[in-house]
Amino acid sequence: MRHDYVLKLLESGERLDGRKLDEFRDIKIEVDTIERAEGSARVKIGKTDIIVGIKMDLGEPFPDVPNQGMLRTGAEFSPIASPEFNPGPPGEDATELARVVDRGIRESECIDLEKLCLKPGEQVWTMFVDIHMMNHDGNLIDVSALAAVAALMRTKMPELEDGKINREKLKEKLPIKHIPITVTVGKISDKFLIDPTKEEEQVLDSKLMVAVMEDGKICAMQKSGDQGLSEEETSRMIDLAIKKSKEIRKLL
Amino acid sequence: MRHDYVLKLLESGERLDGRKLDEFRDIKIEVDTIERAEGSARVKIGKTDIIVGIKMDLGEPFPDVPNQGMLRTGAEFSPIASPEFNPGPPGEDATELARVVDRGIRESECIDLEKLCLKPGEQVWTMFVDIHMMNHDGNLIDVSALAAVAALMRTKMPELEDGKINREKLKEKLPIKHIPITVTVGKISDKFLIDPTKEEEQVLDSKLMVAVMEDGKICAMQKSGDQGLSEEETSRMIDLAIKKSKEIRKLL
Amino acid sequence: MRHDYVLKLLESGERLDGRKLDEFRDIKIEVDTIERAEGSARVKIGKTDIIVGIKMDLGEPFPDVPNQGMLRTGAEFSPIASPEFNPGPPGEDATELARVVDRGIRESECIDLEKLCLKPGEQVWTMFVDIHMMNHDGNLIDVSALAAVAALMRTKMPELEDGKINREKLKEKLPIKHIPITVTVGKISDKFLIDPTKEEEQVLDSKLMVAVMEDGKICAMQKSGDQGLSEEETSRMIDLAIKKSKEIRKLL
Amino acid sequence: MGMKSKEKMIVEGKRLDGRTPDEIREIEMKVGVIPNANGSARVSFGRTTAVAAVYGPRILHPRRLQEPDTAIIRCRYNMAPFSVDERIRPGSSRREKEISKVTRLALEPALFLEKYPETVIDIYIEIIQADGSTRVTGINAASLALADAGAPMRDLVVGLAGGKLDDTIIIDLCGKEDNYSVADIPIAFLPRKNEITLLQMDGQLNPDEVKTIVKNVLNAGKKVYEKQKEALKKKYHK
Amino acid sequence: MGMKSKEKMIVEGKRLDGRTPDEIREIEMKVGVIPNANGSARVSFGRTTAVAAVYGPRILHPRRLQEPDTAIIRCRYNMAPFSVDERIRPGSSRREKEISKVTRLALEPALFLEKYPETVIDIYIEIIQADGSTRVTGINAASLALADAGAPMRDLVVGLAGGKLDDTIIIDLCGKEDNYSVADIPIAFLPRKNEITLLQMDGQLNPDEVKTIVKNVLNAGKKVYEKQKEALKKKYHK
Amino acid sequence: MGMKSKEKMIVEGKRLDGRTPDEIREIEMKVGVIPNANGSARVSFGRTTAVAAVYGPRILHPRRLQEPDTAIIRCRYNMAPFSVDERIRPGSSRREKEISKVTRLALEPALFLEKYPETVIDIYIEIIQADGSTRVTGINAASLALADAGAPMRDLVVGLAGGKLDDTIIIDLCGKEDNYSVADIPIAFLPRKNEITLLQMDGQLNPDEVKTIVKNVLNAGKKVYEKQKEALKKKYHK
Repeated sequence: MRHDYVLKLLESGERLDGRKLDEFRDIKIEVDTIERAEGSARVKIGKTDIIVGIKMDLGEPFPDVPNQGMLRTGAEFSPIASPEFNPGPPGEDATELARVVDRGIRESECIDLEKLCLKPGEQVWTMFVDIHMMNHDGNLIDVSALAAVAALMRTKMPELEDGKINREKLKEKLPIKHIPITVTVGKISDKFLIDPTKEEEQVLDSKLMVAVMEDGKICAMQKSGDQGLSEEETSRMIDLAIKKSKEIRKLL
Repeated sequence: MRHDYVLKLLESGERLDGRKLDEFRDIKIEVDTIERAEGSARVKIGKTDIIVGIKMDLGEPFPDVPNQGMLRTGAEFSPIASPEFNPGPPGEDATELARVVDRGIRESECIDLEKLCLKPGEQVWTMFVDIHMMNHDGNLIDVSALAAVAALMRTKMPELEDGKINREKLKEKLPIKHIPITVTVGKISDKFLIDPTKEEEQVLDSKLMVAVMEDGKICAMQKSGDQGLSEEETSRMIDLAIKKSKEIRKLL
Repeated sequence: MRHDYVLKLLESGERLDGRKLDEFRDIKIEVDTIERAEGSARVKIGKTDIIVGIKMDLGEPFPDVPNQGMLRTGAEFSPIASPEFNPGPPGEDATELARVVDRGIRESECIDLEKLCLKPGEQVWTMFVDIHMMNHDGNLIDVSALAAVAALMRTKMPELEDGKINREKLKEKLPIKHIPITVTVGKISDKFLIDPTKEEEQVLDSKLMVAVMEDGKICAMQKSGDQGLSEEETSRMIDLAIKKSKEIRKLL
Repeated sequence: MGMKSKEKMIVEGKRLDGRTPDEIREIEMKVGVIPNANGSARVSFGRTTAVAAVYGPRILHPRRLQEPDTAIIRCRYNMAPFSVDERIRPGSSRREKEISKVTRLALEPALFLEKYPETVIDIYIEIIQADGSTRVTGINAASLALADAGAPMRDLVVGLAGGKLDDTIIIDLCGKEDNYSVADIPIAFLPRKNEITLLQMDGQLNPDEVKTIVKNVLNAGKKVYEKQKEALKKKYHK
Repeated sequence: MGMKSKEKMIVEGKRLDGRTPDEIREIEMKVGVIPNANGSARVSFGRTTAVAAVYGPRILHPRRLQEPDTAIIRCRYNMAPFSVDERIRPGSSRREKEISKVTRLALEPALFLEKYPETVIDIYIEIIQADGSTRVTGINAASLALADAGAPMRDLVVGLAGGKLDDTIIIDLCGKEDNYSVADIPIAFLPRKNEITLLQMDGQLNPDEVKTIVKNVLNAGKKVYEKQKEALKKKYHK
Repeated sequence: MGMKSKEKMIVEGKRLDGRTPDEIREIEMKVGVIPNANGSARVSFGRTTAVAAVYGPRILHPRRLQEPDTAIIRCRYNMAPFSVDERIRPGSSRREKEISKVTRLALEPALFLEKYPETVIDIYIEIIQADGSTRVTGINAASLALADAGAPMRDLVVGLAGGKLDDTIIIDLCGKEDNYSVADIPIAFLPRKNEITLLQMDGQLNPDEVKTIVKNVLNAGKKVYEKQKEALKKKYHK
């Protein structure tokens, strides 16, 4: 019943919470929420609430890029965040979330990985980006991606003393080159909308996640949902995502 | 019904597909099917269809044999191959298959492992023999063992450049010393048969897998099935396996 | 019915097997039961029967204690020991058992870990204490802890030859400094008892495990059971545990 | 992506393997390759080979997972251990999990799932050999396997990747091109109505480039569609 | 424990962070922090922060796990990967498994579980940031989350650790104090009747010291109890 | 196997431990060693010790795994972590999985499983100490445990290994002999009808040698059979 009502509203261009179709819910960005992490941010968009913490560690580089630091992004659908989530290893959706956020950071060349090399082929910095969900009310990818970028921007690298990490001394910031902003556009019938709630997500036909750079270039995309898109719809969704990414960018 | 019919036929010495009891189905051996592997072979016996791919890598030797290369054989009952197979880690039967094929290769001293030592105690070649099932219609062990040997015979070792593997340059062949051929003999009532189909396997009393070397020596055996064998039956099954192994050997 | 009967008996200060509330069942300690282990003991208290085996190996120390040997305690609720146990990775109870036994050994400073350092920061001895259950009839923690200590007291370290372990030559004993004895006190209504059988454990309100050193100091505690304890009850249970630990200590 | 080549990858309009920018590698497609399956196919684009098998529809157990008004699709994309240079350890990686999901979503819009309530249709894709564009090759194989199984379908599903290499828009990236490309866009679509059911992107492109690549892939995909139909015809006319 | 400090940890009656031996760190408590949960709370003791959520009572599946005369409690204590210096790999460690069990046993005596037969109540505790005393902080958060969920309770459950540092009995150990303490005793109890529901100990103490610490914690815990009641009041009076 | 000894392993007709080629190590067998089990036994051949317990027949859950006309056997062969030189990590290795399977097949022909439809009989074998011939020692223990449990049996199952060391045919290989042997043939059989139910081989032998070893093992196994019967008698006559 509720499902049908939400559907009908959206088809007529309205939303349960009174927003316009292309309007975000309230966005709150808190940084340095986790003092013990090298970087952290908590982002709330509406009732969706996500913390990202960054830990820096030393590691051996991948053999094919011996002079680059490493990025490892993890996401858990923590069971505190939603009655549908269960404890256990990440499922398909949590894996996709982590990989899509990772892709936005990686493909935008957000971090100058070459500056994170300590000894080529032997030792580089590894950044662990961990996405921790506090409450799930839709649009997990946009919120997670925003929290990840906000946390990376605040991350300070611990000092090395005799080759060992001293986390009580954090000094230099991470070498940030670019800032990707991810906006997911949903489609229902002939309408496009952004920032869907969990209820709205259940009635969408399809979604397109678009990660956008400062200069308007796209650096990652991911279609989702169980209906197809026409070429023209795809174009319009990309354009809307780019436009809305500029609004979000101002908040950082 | 079908089950009873297959059973009755076999007890009277006949087979559903018209073969004699000691006759193999059509055998097709294709080599170098996987260009990206260092060695590969695809063997079809009847409708059973198996690919084996060989990958060469560097590793640290086992402490008790510091001057020998390593052999690692894996088998997955891929769910594409049969409606009874499910995704997931290898079960009892897949584990047994991998270990029995491994044993045939290892005990026959098929490969001169000492020639695969690069630096005693520190670095040796590791051969990964992966058995990949395409279609299961019985007699998985014989088909897998044949594909493994055919693939090893064609395997070329990648060159080492500055201690790193260059897989674009494959030159030297693996040092092959012996070729084991595995023949499984099935028993039903007082009849012996070879190369059973999946349907036939379901009605067999027991099976004896025998791996045979060029000179007629036996290098591995494994009894299977839920009925016992007398000493005399065992002898006859060994003799039949040795005899049939000679036919197969000619195909390599 | 049986459950209610056991309960009523205990509430009136009696036990099914005629023991007094503060009386242990028969205790048998057998040492060196596993010739191939570096140390071993089998302890039976009543029908509870547990083997602990000690294996010594080389390892890299933890970075925060670079000059100390390592202790690793594992417990499996082996399915041979009870109809309720199933094969599989250790559950909550087996994990707790291992950790509580480990804590008693560790916190009492039972072993002089600094004497097990071979090269600070690089190589130390690791002791694997494995608790193997043969039959479960209650009081698993006390029996396991006793077997662990008895096994450690008999453990001989293998000789090192060219940096490699030679297990055929066992000479020096482990450097034992202290001997913790663990006694678990159960409570039901206003009664305290020790060494409960499996049947008795099912009707207990709560339990307090106390590990006691030679000088009467306490080195570990763990409350269990689904009822609370008053401050005064806690005191009395601690006192009883200390008193009974002296009896057990004489058996070693 | 991420790796930069010191040399040009496209010289005088020709790619490493001699192809023009809008040229697809040699395609081989065959249906009915796995006798045990309800439907199956093998598809190669150059050295990339995928085999797909469909089992079902069959009753789903345990029952509480059944849907009363539709069939459920389960999809597994798996790389054979020997399909690439460095042997892959068995067991689903995070990459394989993600591709399994997007592949399922790429195929579902083509199927009339409501015809088989309470059942499951299992789609297994094995990448036997990998040289770029593996997920779209897998989708082509799965599309044919579904058709071979007689599943009622709105249309076949065509998979094809586009991208940008040096300054050139190309299609059907091979492994090396994938490594050194500026961007890679794997796409799946139902050709009859040009409905896009899979769209991913890695790399950096301005929006017009993205749109051009999408258009190019939809066009070039028609050839893949013809190959699929041919392969199905061959099955019935031999 | 086990590590020995070369320096005194308590100098002139003051601890590292300036506290007196019987002083608790700054406490923050808030209920209703997770909109999706039936009850939730966030609790901080200094830099240690726990968030707890309660889901349920809800019918337990599969049915053979149901108890005909009582609800079942499931409890998961989990450390966020970024909560400590060295990143924690996801997945339950042995330590987390043990703490999940003792936490469940610490909470059960406070609940009238027989009111919800055949159901399960899930309690999830996340340690967002760790600086000592995490298990008792988690218990405080879980206690508030249960009350926030409207679970019928005999009393709230208060968690607080006591211990010995140098020669001094202290309460509410922070991370560094935990590392260098002579002994650490985490305790949980129902304050109305002073019923102890969690009691663990690491270190070396004579019995009188143990008894003193237990007494001190039960006393000091009253302040934590007041804070819990305040946090619950705030929920209804704002 | 695979390892070559520089020295002779058999000198003047005597093996390392002083045995003659056809001599079995000291055998100890005892039934009823695990009070909780429906049946149990401990068997030692020299320093190799196996303990087996049988639980069941008991109703199998979940129901869809039940067989309407027969009991199901589940068998787990497990090595204790301290049973060998290098500590074994808990969890089934591939070797243990294979041995669990062949052990089950070795025992099944002795049982009248059709007497207990819809049930499961669990056989757990623990190798407490390992010095060669562990799987056959485990089979002897399981055979006694089944008899001790009162399972209706056609016959007991006897396990014994044969092999070739230097140029000599031997039986009951200890650990070191196993490592340096030319070949090793573990066998299980029902002695009354000489029915072979387990037969494996590692190493290199010509067919006549194989047949000789099988014959020798069936003969020498009669002594093991007598020991089993004695152990069972002792249970009832003490």
